[in-house]
Amino acid sequence: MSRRLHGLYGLMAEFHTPTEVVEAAHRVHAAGYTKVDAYSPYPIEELIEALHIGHSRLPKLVLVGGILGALAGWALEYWASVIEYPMNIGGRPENAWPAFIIPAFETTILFAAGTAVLGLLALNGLPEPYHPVFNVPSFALATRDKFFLCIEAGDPKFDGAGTLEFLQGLGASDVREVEH
Amino acid sequence: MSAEEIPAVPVDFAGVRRRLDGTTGRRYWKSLEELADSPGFLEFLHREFPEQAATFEDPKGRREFLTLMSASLALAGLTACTRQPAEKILPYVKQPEELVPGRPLFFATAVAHDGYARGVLVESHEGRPTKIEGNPDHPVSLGATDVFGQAHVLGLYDPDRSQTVKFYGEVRTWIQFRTALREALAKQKGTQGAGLRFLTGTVTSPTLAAQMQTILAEFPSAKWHHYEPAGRDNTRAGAVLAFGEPVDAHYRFDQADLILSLEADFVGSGPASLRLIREFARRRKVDDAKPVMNRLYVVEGSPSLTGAVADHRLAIRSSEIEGVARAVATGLGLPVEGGTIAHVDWVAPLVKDLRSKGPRALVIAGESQPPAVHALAHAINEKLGAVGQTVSYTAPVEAGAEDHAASLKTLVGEMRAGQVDLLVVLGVNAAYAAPADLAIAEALDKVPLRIHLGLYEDETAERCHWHLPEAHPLEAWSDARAADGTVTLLQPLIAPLYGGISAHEFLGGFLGRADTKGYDILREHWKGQWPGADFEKEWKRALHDGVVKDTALPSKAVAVTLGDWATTAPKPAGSGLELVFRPDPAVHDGRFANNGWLQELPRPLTKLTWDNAAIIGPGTAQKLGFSIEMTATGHATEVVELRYRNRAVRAPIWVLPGHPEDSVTVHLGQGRTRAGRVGNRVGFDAYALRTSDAPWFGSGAELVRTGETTKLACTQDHWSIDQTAHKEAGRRHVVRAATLEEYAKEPGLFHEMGEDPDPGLSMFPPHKYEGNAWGMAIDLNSCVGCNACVTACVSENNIPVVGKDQVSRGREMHWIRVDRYYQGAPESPDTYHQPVLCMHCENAPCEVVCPVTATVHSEEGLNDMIYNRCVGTRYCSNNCPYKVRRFNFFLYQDWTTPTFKMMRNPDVTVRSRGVMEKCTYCVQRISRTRIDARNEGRPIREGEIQTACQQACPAEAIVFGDVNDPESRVAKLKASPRNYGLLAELQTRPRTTYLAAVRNPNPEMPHG
Amino acid sequence: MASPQAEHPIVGPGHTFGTVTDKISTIVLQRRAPLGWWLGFAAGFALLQLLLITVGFLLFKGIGVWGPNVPVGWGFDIINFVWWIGIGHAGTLISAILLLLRQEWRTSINRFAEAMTLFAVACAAFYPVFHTGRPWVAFYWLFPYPNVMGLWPNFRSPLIWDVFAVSTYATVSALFWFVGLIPDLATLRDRTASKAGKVLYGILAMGWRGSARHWNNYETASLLLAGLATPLVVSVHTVVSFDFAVGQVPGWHATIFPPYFVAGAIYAGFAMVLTIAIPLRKAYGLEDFITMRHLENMAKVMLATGLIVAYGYTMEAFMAWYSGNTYERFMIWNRVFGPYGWTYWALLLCNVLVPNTLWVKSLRTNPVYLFLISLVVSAGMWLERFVIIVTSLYRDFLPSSWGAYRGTVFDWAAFVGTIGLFLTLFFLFIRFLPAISISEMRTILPAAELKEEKP
Amino acid sequence: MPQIFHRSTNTLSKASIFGALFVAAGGLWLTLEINRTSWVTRAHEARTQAVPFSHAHHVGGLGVECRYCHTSVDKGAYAGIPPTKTCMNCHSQIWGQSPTLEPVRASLRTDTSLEWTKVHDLPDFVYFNHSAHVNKGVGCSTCHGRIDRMPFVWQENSLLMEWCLECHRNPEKYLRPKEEVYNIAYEPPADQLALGKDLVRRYDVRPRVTCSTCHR
Repeated sequence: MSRRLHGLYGLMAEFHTPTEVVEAAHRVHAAGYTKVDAYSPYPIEELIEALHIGHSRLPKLVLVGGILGALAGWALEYWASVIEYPMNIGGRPENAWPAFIIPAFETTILFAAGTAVLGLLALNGLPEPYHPVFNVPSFALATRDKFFLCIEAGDPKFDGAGTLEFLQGLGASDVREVEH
Repeated sequence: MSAEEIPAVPVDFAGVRRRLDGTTGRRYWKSLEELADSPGFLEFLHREFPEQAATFEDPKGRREFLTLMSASLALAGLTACTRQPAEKILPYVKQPEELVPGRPLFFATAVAHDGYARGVLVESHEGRPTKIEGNPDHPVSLGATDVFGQAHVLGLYDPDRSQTVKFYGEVRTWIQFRTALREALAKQKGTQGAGLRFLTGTVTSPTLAAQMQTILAEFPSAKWHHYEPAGRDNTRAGAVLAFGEPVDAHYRFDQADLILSLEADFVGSGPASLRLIREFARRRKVDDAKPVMNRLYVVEGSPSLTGAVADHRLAIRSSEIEGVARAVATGLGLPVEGGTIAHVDWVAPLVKDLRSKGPRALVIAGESQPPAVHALAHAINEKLGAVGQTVSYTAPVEAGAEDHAASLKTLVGEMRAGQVDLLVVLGVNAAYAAPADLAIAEALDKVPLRIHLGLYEDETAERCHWHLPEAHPLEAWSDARAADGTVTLLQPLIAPLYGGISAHEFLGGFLGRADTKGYDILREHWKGQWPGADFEKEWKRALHDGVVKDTALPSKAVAVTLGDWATTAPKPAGSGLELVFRPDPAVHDGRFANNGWLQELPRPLTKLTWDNAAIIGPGTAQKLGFSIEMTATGHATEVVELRYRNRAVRAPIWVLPGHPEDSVTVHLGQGRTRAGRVGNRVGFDAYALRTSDAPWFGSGAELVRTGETTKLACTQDHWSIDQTAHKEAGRRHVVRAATLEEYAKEPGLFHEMGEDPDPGLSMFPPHKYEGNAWGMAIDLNSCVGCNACVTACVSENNIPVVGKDQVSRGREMHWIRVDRYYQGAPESPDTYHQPVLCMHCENAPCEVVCPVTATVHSEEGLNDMIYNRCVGTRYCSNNCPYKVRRFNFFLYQDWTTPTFKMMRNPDVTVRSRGVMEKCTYCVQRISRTRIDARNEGRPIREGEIQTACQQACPAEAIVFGDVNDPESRVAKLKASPRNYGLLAELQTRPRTTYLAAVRNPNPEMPHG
Repeated sequence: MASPQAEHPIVGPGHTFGTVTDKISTIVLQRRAPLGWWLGFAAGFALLQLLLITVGFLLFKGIGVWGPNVPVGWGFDIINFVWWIGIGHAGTLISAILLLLRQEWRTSINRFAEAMTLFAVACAAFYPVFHTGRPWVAFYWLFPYPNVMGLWPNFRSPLIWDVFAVSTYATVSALFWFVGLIPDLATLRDRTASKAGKVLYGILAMGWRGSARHWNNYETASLLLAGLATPLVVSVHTVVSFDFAVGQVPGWHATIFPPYFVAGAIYAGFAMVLTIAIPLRKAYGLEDFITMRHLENMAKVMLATGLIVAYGYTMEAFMAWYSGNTYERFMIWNRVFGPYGWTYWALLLCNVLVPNTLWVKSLRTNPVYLFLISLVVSAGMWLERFVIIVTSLYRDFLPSSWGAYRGTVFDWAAFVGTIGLFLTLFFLFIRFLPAISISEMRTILPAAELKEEKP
Repeated sequence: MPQIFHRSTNTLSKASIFGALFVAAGGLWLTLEINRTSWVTRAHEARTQAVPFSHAHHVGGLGVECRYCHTSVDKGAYAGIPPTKTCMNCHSQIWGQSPTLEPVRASLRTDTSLEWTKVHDLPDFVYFNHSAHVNKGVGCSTCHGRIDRMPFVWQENSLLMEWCLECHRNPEKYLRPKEEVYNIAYEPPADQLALGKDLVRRYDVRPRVTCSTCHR
């Protein structure tokens, strides 16, 4: 075992097939581990379920963003053409609401989409260029064809050797310590 | 200032300054500063030297400068945070009493056209004349102007005007000229002036006439010759024929129920046209209360505006008109021979109508018809008892009246015979405009000393030893008579910009009084005219009123004596195509060729700009296989070689509905070679075909195909090219018209012609307009299509000239246009004129689509256009059903020529590149009046605001006012059953509406 | 969808996570680009220079160097704008709508289709700015920003709607595209040999590590963005159609415009996707990923949308006749038989006649033929906009002001120039970013199927 | 796989994204404010003149009334710059030989205009009319400030469109009795609003904010 600079982040198990990692995830969860995360080159719903991650909070955020957008757009139009500088344009009323619908609609989409992306980053804690898991040399393959499962040292049930065995018992092709 | 002070190169700063403290005493500040400081100004000076003129004639150099300028403007626009450069203010040293900076002053004077005066009021901003209006107190103008009157403003500031004394094209000083003249005159003294000849155009100036008499007294053997290219020889000869003496006939259209015009185009030409149009139009303002109006018959050999407003128009070759005239005379029981039977179905009912109207009828003959026809007209009028009713006679207004053609012929003969030693040409461009058969050019070369005084260094100046710059009518003191003899004193609005002198000052040199100013010469003359009277009082009043009171000539009794001309039939017209000459409707006899406003003016009927053409009828075109195709870069047509009496010119073909067959019309005045940068090489020179014996028409012309095609700039597509447009115009009831009968029977018939939806038919409640609500009504029955409104608008609103290429691409900038529509067969259509300007729609389609609110409504219902906010998406123009919006595709305004800066109306923004513009209902005039009224705490009076187009209109066809005031004229007109909104079915609710046209045909007459 | 898959699989046989990853990423990571790329890029770049020259001249001289006049205030400028915007739509459609419809076959084409959208929008956006008389103020006055004049845009104007719609569309497409790229950027980060590459792709990947938690939010985000992009893309071309439909020019003022414009947009877009996909798969040997099934499906979409467009033409003519409105009737008559009638016939040929040959399967599955047809349709859609804009404007209400129109050499230069801009951007894209979404490709590999789990 | 980035980049990158939003907003606000600065509007920037004419001295010191020189302020669009003659009315008697006044005498002698630098310089597309304002109770000092305290005149206000609109929209805030219009030292009363409303009614003040009021 190599010298630890910042202490142990956790233990990382490597798998070859999606089936194995999903299976492993079930077992880890069954074993009561909570601070667990799995890494895969593409989204695997079963894996997410297996880890009991639960539904994303993003939709609610986006809904709020959308509503804000609609209000902002409409408010701008109404304020500019009715309150700030009302004008007689082609004999139309100052509050030409049918015309105002369109820009308001666009701002709705804009704000909602903006919230979706920023929300995604926020919820995932991205950008996060530095992360302990990158210390695992083979982790580069997590974005190619390998699957990883990591139990963090912070997990209450975590004990170095025991967990190591446990992981090896899950049919991982390899298990390594992840440095902080 | 005396002549010595005038520097050889006159437009230097000091010179301008000094001159500006001259007689008029008014000086403008800002522009003067720019005039002096602008770097463009010096190069402008240099360019003005003829040797560099060539380089400048290629507009490239200037264009580049402009575009550079606009590019820098672009950068200026790029960032909002740009600081304005510091500007200077130059106050007066001694401010004139009457002047309030920013408030224009109006001065009464006159501009002469073919020698005859038209009274005008000139608007002056801090000493810069910027606009010409008619003088309401003037008997011929009556407050109206024509296109030429308006265009004199541009003429005044024309940078191409002659600026220096020249000898063999070399710059000389006035002193040098004086010396030369003194020597020449000394020689002449010995021979009583046997070799001295003067050549002028038509002269009505009492002072000038008096000066000439004195000179001729000094030099008894000297001779004074006249030549007016579009003069009145036939009219004069006709009078002599009929009465034995040259009298002028004066018509009273207001008294006439019936007018028969034998090719007399009183709308388009003639010294009294403004007055005649006014009187004619007044008799056509029908309303359902009293549906009565006059009736106009026209027989003509070439389509004219008069023919276009006629109730009956007979289009036959000019040579056949005499036959008709004789037939009418015979029909009325005059012992006249040679009447034609060809058009009996037309003549018979006409004669009947003439008889029934008797003294309230009137026959007028056109200058283009031979003397006999004029004599016949006089005879018929006498027979009808019209004399004293609808026509009266006076001694000729023209000074030294004689036959110009003959006069010029004699002169040329003498020149050729070497009998002329000293030829003095005053203004006339004889070298260009003389009949071709006189070959005046080489005759001139035989004269040892030739002196030319003129506004331009033109073709004649080129052939004279000495050329002297003449002062513009707005720069000099003079006087002139109007058609009825009324004298107007011409006062200068500004000291000569280019150091010219007036004819009076010039002639002074022949009496050893070279230093006497025009002002003194004029006063001297009139001191003599008003013996006893308090001269200063008379003088002031004359200047103030713009007319010298009771100077109209007294009418005199004359009797027609029927001579051989009546009893001998005319010799039949020769075979082949008939060639008809007419002065160009815009550049006239060529003197306005360098006037961009006029060159770009769509000619009435043809709607051609920047060109003249060989105009033929549809039938002839079909027979010869000519066709015209509209392209995105102009109207493509064939160039033919027009051969006539062993002479030939190359001319583009144009097809005009209603043009008689087997006849070709060409317009004089184009094809100039020394007109200036604008007028050179525009069109072809029709004088090259004109002969002294047949000034207006002659037979034996042929059109020889060349297979070559060219493109003309026409502003309105032509239905003889495009039948579709014709059909659609009818289907869409763009112009609504009916006969008097129909109208009397069913006044509401015009409303059936197109739907007029109820304002309530809108998703939104209609907008309420409190206070003044400006609107306009245009009477299609009065409009004669003379284009005066167009030039007036150009002058008032600083509208740029864009040139032939841009017009060809559909980018002309006129805010008001006169649309021309035809009804009926191409051979003999009814013609209607429809002035179209911004309709100021209450539901303006343009406003809704503008992304930046650059066009919105004012509380008075004006459709405001804010240039400085416009980004130029052109969506408004696309969405405007009337297509009245104009776009600055390039930097059209000439920003480099200093004099043009002086010319512009300071109350109207000068538009830059990339912005939309359009008619504003002359909002600057509205604002000025509103502010005055509000300052005085009173409402704006009815008629207090006149738009430029309305003010210029001789026919009073345009009425502007407050539609919220039921008593206003405009509101009353809009209540008329003739009132309709153009494309009203689109629910645009236009503020500008039209009064449908009513024609008054003779029920017994075959159509046409 | 077992049967069509058997016939034309959406991914070639024998591929594993590794092969897919390597195959696609090497296109980007290979040291030197193939000669073909250089040629294509050079061509595009040359045309781009033409665009820059034209713009320079335009700014120097004025908009008059282009063909517009009164009455034809818009010409090539707006034609090209609508044309490009339309092309853009297919990208969003493929990535958003087909995602919602769970059309797996889209995975291999959506990446570059989205890129196409972005670049097309960039080309389109060029015109509204530079067709104005004063671009130097237009480019910011059109936006609602606080200013010392106390003035605001006119929200009633369709052009302002355009500003909102197009800028929103550009932004959202870019975000959507970028989100899709994140996992692949991570792949590139981890696979590239160069240090610079690692840093560059590293920054862009923002530390993506494929965590299940992240995938969870990521999948939701994609769905949400797709859900938002779908109404957006429909709204954008609807708004573009309003530029005309809201005007009262005969030939513009029609309620059929929105649906018929949207269909037309998709039509043109898929044509462009084919124009790009067919050479691309050949050049980089991607036949295994962009299979005949993709081509055929796209052909089918074109056929369908083409028919909708044809219906649009019919309705225009029918309503003109049925309305009894003299202006409308003349407008159609004039389109068909007027001076510019040939454009209308050419349009029918390109957009209605030729595409109907796609009913024939053998043609539908012939890449060369599809490529040619895609070009024909692009031309046809350009003509459609010419017909709508020019042949409506040049003869409107008052016969006195009828005119004519012709594009100038600078109009053509600008058009070709924007094509150059498009090509330049596109070649840069396939050089530096994966043209096919690797992470999504992995999901459709047989290996991604989970084996039976033990209870 | 070695780490590419240092730990600190995590915070840095997060900050940068949200920072970007604030920078954008700040930039917009800045551009707006720059246009209001006197650097752009040239407000409060005394212009040097060919003749060191001091309003402070003539108006403040000697109490010369505005219209003595600016004769057309109540008649026309322009207030009017006095002709040299006006200066000489007094200065032929007093300070007749003062060297500072040489340019003025020269002007009269050589009959050439004095050259003043424009202080209140509106764009060419803006049409302002003095008479319309002074005749409706808008005082000189309302726009021009305390001229009587300016040795060299400067532009007191921004002359931005928003500035014009402010008064055109709420005239009652600024109007004064007509007889006070030329009172350069006028101080608005405490109950300005009440007074203003009353004046608006009495003088029938109807300020317009539609475009053609100033742009044509």
